[in-house]
Amino acid sequence: WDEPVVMELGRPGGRGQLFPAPEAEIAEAVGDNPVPEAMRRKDRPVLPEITEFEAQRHYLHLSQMTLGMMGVSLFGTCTMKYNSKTSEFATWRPQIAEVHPYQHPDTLQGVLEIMHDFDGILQSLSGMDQFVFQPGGGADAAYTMTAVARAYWADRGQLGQRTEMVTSIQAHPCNPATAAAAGFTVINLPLEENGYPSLEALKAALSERTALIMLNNPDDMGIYNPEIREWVQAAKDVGALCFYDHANFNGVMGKLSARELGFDACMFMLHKTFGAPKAGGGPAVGAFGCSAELAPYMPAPVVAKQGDRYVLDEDRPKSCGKIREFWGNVPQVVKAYAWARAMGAEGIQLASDISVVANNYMDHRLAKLPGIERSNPDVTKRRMEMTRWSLAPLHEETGIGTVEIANRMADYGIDPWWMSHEPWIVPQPFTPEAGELWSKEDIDLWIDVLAKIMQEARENPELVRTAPHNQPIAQVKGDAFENPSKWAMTWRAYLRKRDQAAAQGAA
Amino acid sequence: WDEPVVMELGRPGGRGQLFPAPEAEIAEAVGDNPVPEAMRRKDRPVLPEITEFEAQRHYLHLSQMTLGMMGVSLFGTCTMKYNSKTSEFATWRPQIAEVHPYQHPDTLQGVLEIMHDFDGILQSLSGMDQFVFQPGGGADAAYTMTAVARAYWADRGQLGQRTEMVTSIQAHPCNPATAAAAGFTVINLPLEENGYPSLEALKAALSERTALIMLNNPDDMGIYNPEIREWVQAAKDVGALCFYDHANFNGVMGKLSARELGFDACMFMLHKTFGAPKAGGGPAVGAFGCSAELAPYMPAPVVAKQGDRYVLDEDRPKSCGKIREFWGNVPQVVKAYAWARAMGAEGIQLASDISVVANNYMDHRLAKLPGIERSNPDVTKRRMEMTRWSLAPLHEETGIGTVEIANRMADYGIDPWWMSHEPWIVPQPFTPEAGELWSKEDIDLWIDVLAKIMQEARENPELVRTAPHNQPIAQVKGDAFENPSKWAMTWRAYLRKRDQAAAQGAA
Amino acid sequence: MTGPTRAHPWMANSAPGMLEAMLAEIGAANLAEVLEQIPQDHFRKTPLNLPPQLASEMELKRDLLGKLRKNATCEENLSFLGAGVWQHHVPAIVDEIVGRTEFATNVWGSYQSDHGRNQAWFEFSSQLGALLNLDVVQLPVYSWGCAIGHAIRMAARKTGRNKVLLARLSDPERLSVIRTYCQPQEMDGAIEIVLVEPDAATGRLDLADLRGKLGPDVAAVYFENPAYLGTIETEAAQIARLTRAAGAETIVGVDPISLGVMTAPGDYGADIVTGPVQPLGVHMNCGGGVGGFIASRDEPEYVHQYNGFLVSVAETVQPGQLGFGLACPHQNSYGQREHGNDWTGNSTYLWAIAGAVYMSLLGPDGFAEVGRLIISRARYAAKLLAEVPGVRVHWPDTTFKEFVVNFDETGLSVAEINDRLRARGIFGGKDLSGEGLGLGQSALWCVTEVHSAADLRRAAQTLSEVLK
Amino acid sequence: MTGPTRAHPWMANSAPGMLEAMLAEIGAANLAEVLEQIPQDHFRKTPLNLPPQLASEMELKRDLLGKLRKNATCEENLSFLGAGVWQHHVPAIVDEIVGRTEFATNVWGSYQSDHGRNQAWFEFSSQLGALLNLDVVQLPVYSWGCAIGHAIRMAARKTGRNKVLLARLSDPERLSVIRTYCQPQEMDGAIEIVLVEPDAATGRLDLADLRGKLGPDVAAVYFENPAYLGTIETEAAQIARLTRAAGAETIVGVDPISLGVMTAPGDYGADIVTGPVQPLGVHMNCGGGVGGFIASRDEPEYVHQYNGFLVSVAETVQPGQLGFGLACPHQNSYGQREHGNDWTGNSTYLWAIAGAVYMSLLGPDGFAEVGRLIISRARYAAKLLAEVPGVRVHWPDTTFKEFVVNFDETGLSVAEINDRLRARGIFGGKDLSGEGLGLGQSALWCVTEVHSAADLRRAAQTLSEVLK
Repeated sequence: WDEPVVMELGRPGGRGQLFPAPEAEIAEAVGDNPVPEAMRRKDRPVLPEITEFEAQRHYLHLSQMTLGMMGVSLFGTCTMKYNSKTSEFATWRPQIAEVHPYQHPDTLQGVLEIMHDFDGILQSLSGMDQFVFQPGGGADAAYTMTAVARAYWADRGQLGQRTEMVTSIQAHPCNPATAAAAGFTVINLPLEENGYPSLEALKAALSERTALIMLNNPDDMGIYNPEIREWVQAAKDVGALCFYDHANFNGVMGKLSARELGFDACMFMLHKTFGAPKAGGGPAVGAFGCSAELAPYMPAPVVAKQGDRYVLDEDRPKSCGKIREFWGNVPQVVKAYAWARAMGAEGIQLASDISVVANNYMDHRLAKLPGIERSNPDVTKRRMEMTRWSLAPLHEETGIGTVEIANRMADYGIDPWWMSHEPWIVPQPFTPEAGELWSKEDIDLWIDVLAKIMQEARENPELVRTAPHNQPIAQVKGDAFENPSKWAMTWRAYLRKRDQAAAQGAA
Repeated sequence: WDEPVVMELGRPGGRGQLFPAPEAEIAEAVGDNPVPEAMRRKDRPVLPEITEFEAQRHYLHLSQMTLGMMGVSLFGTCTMKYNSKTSEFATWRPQIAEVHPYQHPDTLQGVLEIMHDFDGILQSLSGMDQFVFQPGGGADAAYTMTAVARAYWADRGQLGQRTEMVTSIQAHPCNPATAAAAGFTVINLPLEENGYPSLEALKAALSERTALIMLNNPDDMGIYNPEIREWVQAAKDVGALCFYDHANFNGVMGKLSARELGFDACMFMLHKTFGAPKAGGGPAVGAFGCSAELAPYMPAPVVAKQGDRYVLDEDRPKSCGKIREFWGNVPQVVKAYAWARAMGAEGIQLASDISVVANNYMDHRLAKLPGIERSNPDVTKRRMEMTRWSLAPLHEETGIGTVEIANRMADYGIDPWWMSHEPWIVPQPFTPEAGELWSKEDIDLWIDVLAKIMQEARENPELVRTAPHNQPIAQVKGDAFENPSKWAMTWRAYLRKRDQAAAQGAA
Repeated sequence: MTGPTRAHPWMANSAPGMLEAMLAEIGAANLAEVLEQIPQDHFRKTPLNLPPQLASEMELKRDLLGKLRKNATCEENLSFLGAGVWQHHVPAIVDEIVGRTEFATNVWGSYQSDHGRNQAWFEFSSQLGALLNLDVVQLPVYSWGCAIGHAIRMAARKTGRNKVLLARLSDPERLSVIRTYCQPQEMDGAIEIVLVEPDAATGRLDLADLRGKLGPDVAAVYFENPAYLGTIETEAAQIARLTRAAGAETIVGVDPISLGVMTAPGDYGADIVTGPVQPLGVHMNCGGGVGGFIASRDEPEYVHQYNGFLVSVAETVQPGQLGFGLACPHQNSYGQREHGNDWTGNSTYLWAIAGAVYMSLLGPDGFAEVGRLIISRARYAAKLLAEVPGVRVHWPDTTFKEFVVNFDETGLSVAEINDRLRARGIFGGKDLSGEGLGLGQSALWCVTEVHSAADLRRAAQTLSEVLK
Repeated sequence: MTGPTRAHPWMANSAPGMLEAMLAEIGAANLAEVLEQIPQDHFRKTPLNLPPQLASEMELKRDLLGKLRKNATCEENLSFLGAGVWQHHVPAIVDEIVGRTEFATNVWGSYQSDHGRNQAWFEFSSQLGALLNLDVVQLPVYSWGCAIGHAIRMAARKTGRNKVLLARLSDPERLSVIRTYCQPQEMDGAIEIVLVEPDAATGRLDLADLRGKLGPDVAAVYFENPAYLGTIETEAAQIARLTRAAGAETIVGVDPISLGVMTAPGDYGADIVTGPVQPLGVHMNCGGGVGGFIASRDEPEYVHQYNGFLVSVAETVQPGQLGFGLACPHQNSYGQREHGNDWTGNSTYLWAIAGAVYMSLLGPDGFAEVGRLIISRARYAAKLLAEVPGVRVHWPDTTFKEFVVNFDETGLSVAEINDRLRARGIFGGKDLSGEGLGLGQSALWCVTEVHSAADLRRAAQTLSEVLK
């Protein structure tokens, strides 16, 4: 489809949606236009004027111009899962969709039961004592941790003193960023050759100023920090709180317990690990769980059971306050609950086994491709559920790097891969993750395509450099994105700048 | 997508759907396999073994490889309409989807009310006294007419005598075909130069053997038979029943009343005129309506209102019997009801106006294209809501005809057009119909594409002959379709014949 | 004429001025000029009398949902209704796919532009063929009854004979449809229907009676397996042998959801096979989920008798690529009008896509599991109900998912009992007492995979309560 | 380790033998070898204690629907709840599009492979910009409260000041979120929150109090229009002038569904605008439908303060073709970790698509109609309720869709009254009595386009009945 921007469609007076005029009795009672004169809109907003069908056709075209989940996506660090339509359809029912969070709890027993039961499931998986689903994503759950830490230290009168958060340079950016936004000073630990920071560096960073540490494990390289117990102990020794960012839960779910390892709190990404669709960037849920000691500081409300009845416990005087309005993206919680029920304990453990074995199968095949190399080559042990690779040798040989190859993969129906979070410690990185969803055939296809493109890079680098060639559009030029006279976040800005440029060109 | 046949996907033991084992109490009570030994299946059916995701991905690919309603389709004789998702979603509710037709009427008051109200709407539009929705499509409604005619004549003791059905050679094939299947002898009247059979020919064909006549008006040429009242009168004069095939209702809806014109019965295609989706060939509904005199012979049950209550009237001793199980494709009836309510009387009339004017606008522009000519060129009056055209001049000039151009249109995102029902009275026919859905811009685009392809036919006929070029597959070769050693209606037949051919090739 | 003051969302050219612009372009002063073909006295005199327009989607939705809310569903209630429409589990993916606008649309294109749909149709036939062990499957017709009607007419055309034998214990709903297709006898080409008596002990066909009626004028024997009253026809192979010996065609009706555990009809001598499509992933839809398939062996004398659409795989002009199209398109009524085989038209092809997705999800193991689950639960239900005082179950040991429950000894009618059950959230089985089958106050109960053991215990418990 | 005996439908490699095959290929004898990185004493000791597996979709669906059925809905009941989540009409096309698996999926691709989604996002910003009369709109953040929090922090970064003025009559839910973003004061970079008193007669901001608090340390003034209690801020332009004069930023919160009839905030001097996304075609979803937008003028000093994703149109290497991508991607936390603007992550971008479809369906006339309908119905409701003996409505003449209903004279608490209404199928307004706003036994009622005149009469009638 060569699809115009919606603002270009339509005709004067075209309508996609009508509303009735107020009933006669209403018009009579309140007049024709009750908006105060001072605040009445005079201009007509410049919106498209199209039929219902034209809106449908336009957005169906756009949907078909989105590769989403139609090919093979081994998008590392995000654990591509099957997004069950069973639970999707359940949450489209009016029993969720047309429910207001301020309804009386008597009218919400179904959804409260599900949230309560799912809380129990996460408690078992993590060893924590209470979960809350208010955070709107993984980053928001990290932010929740920082808010809880503030409330915890404030309650102890040490908020002015506990000002530092310690993490690894390789932790997800949301951990240092949310801590900084919450007002903490961030200390990033560098990596050693074994792929993780040294215990000595940690101990040097910890002090009576440390409010909390925020860690993930395994990391995005697929490396597991075997000293994690000692890390937690070291933090506890200075009184700091320990937060486990369970973004990479897939490789260890059912195998580890955050609480048994000593952590005070953790978070799960329900839109990732628990099979709720991420929808290209949310609505998502970062489920935040913590020990009974920290629970009083959580955002309110939490779901509780009183006898046979489920209630929302709002009376939490030590709470850090709200992270976000209401109780979270409830439909996503229902989908995560459904995922956990469909998988069961045995399925969750099996999924973890499959994820790790499948990644090692990938490693095994990828290792045979000349031109790529594994990150942290000194770590020779088998990796966890994903591995970071580098295209540095191919890039040196051909000038073709990870961006070009990702673009070219789409031409084969393979979704572009994940490269790496910032900073790019590994040059020309890519990070595949097979998870439990994809078949061995899918994985083999993915590797075959990569091998083919690497061959293209050697034989016809221009073909790869100018990719994609059979996607809806050609390669996007990036120069506008940092240029205030060219960037345009709305159609009105685009038209204005285009006209300005034309006028300047004419002048 | 280069999508394999589903039978080629999967792996041994792959599962897309699990069912629980019978509960222990059940196994204990009835044993492990209650199927009688003589009837137990021994082989394992050769079905795909794939995951739920793989089934989803496969069929999503197939959906994306179907142009359906994504472009511009002016498919004549079928009146492409907007298929409202509002009513679609309403019928996916369990209040329709999970309802059994044998439920007690007390539990069906909602759907019965809708059917009753919609019956009233059709009564007003046609002047008939009762409608029934059992027929599964327009052809089935025609068949219903023949069954009703049989019951009517049987009730009068004349069934052995009233053996003939008279229609026009230009009527939809379903009319003669269903009459023949019902055991009537079909008399087809030829067309005169004015585009319809002569009244004299009709009168010559009518006799005391005539059970019924079956007519549409306007026809697919866009020609309205101005003698229709006289036709009906002539049929009545010999006692025959008159059936109005309202397939082409769009041009006259709100303007004509079948009953006022004298017809005894008519049918509406709800999947066409009334905005229910046809879904590439049903489920559809041919709503059959008739006068009070014929109503006792209709298939049972009909929906009736008794006081405040809606009931199914099954006690109809003169009924022709069932045309089909149950009461029809109920969700489609609900969608048609929704269409009629959303349009209202004023909207229905306006839609008809727009349909006729838009077709005349098309005619106006098409007439300027050299290489095509209007059917029945002697009929110079403005056509109704569609017009049949002929590509004969272009075909003579370039060898490119209607099939080739239809194939090529798909390359421009235009759905292949409708050519003509059999027999092709007009050479190289095509029959566009604009209806009320499509915008003037859509119509202009359609004509522009046609003009462009006609130019291609002159400049590069091979390009058109070998089209399509950007559809999911290349032109299908038709030789297998009449060849028993090559046709294959199942994958097992395909494999068998392929192996046989290979064996023969080797021998 | 003046155009509307407010455009309608479903009509692009209802925007102000569009109609006038087109009229101007074609040189017509007004609409009347454009309608010049219609004589003045043809225009309707009675004004339209329709309920008020609900052009606002919000109002339309409210009207629809408000009305539909008056229905009670088999989802909230515990239903044991079957007999032609059955409550089976519908996988969500089936709903997703058949709901895709690309499929649920009006448009009908070419073999190339509709390739995906054609492939899905071919996959329906291919997978159903694998369940049936038959090579030819047509796209579904309107219903099972219609499929039987066409199949009998196929047999009559093929054999040149005009009599068909059916079971007396047939579904009156399907039988009425079959009569419509075959009779009345006065008509040209009518087919006589002769009923074969049941074996009283088993409910199955009485083979002696069948033998006696199988003469040289018989075009076909039609029987169902499982039959209307749920009974499994264990003598199917013998019936087919007898039929073939008489030069007639064996037509079988099967429930496709049984074919993971029951012998494929292609393996016991069926020539033509029919059955309902609804169990394969289609909601009951208040009866609007029905469709009927027809299948046969791959021999030209069968293939040339089909009335509808046969989707065949075919090569394309690109070597190695497979496409799909219609085989023998000229033998149907589109091609030959009154000389075609019966007739065809829009049918229930969306349900072929549903069936394709459904069968691909289940696979061989899924069909084995669901078949075993259904028959086990149904037998268990029969057992529990038979234990309720006053309740008897006919032929309890040879049924699949349906079975006959007799209440004669309770002194109550089926209607009364079902009223009482309904008040407790249970829809009892279909009332058979008015069907002239000689079964007294009996009901046809249907149990499927959706009924848990707890549901069945609840049903039996409730039944004993309402019978007290 | 042995593999499973039955494959799970969501794990392709759970098919029998697949795990073993991969282990063999990589030369590992068992799973333990593959997990060699994890020290033995790290493995969990507590066994998992989860409810039983429901691997069968049929059982899973039954569990979900059985639980959800215990909820009562605003569709069957007549609800007047609002306050951050409102019951508006959601067009079916919006549901269709956001439900498309291509959009409702995990996958995140490139600008080219996700072109359709990027365009839809750009169209969200473009259309919202047209409603706001502003040139820059960011993809939505988690909620309106979060949007306000980020907007205040933008203003603080831009001005280098650390105080913000807010209305005392603020939504406690949003205010709590804002406090989380700005405070506590002990933290580095904290922003002090100062509340501005209301004008008692109108519920609007007291401009005198505002003037008094607007000092050189104020980064921003934030006010809503309409505000928490439904009041329309007619002095918006004056507030913006005062704020600008003090060198501070004017941040406004608007309800986008009001913008067909209410002045665009870009036209009365707003520098940064926030608002909820939920009214634009998102179901209430038990509160899970929220999202918050942030918009501003197109000046680099604003653009460079955004925390999230700014989708910009861009050229592609093919002349004349437009694509889309992220502007200023390096200023957020993905690019700069703790040095980025606040943080970003997964948010509520699916609702941007919902909003794009919604706005394209309504167009200018639809927004005008729906705005007029809402305010008319809400005013009528206020009038009817005020006529009920003992009931009073605060500031009845200056509200949009919400208004404060006071029950002090009835002698009953809001909770008691709402209990009685609920027993009759009506969800009364949100109880304000515990919010410390000095409004006594008051409730915040919300009336939108979904409430017909008959609904409103029913509500007033029922209220007078339950107060008797």
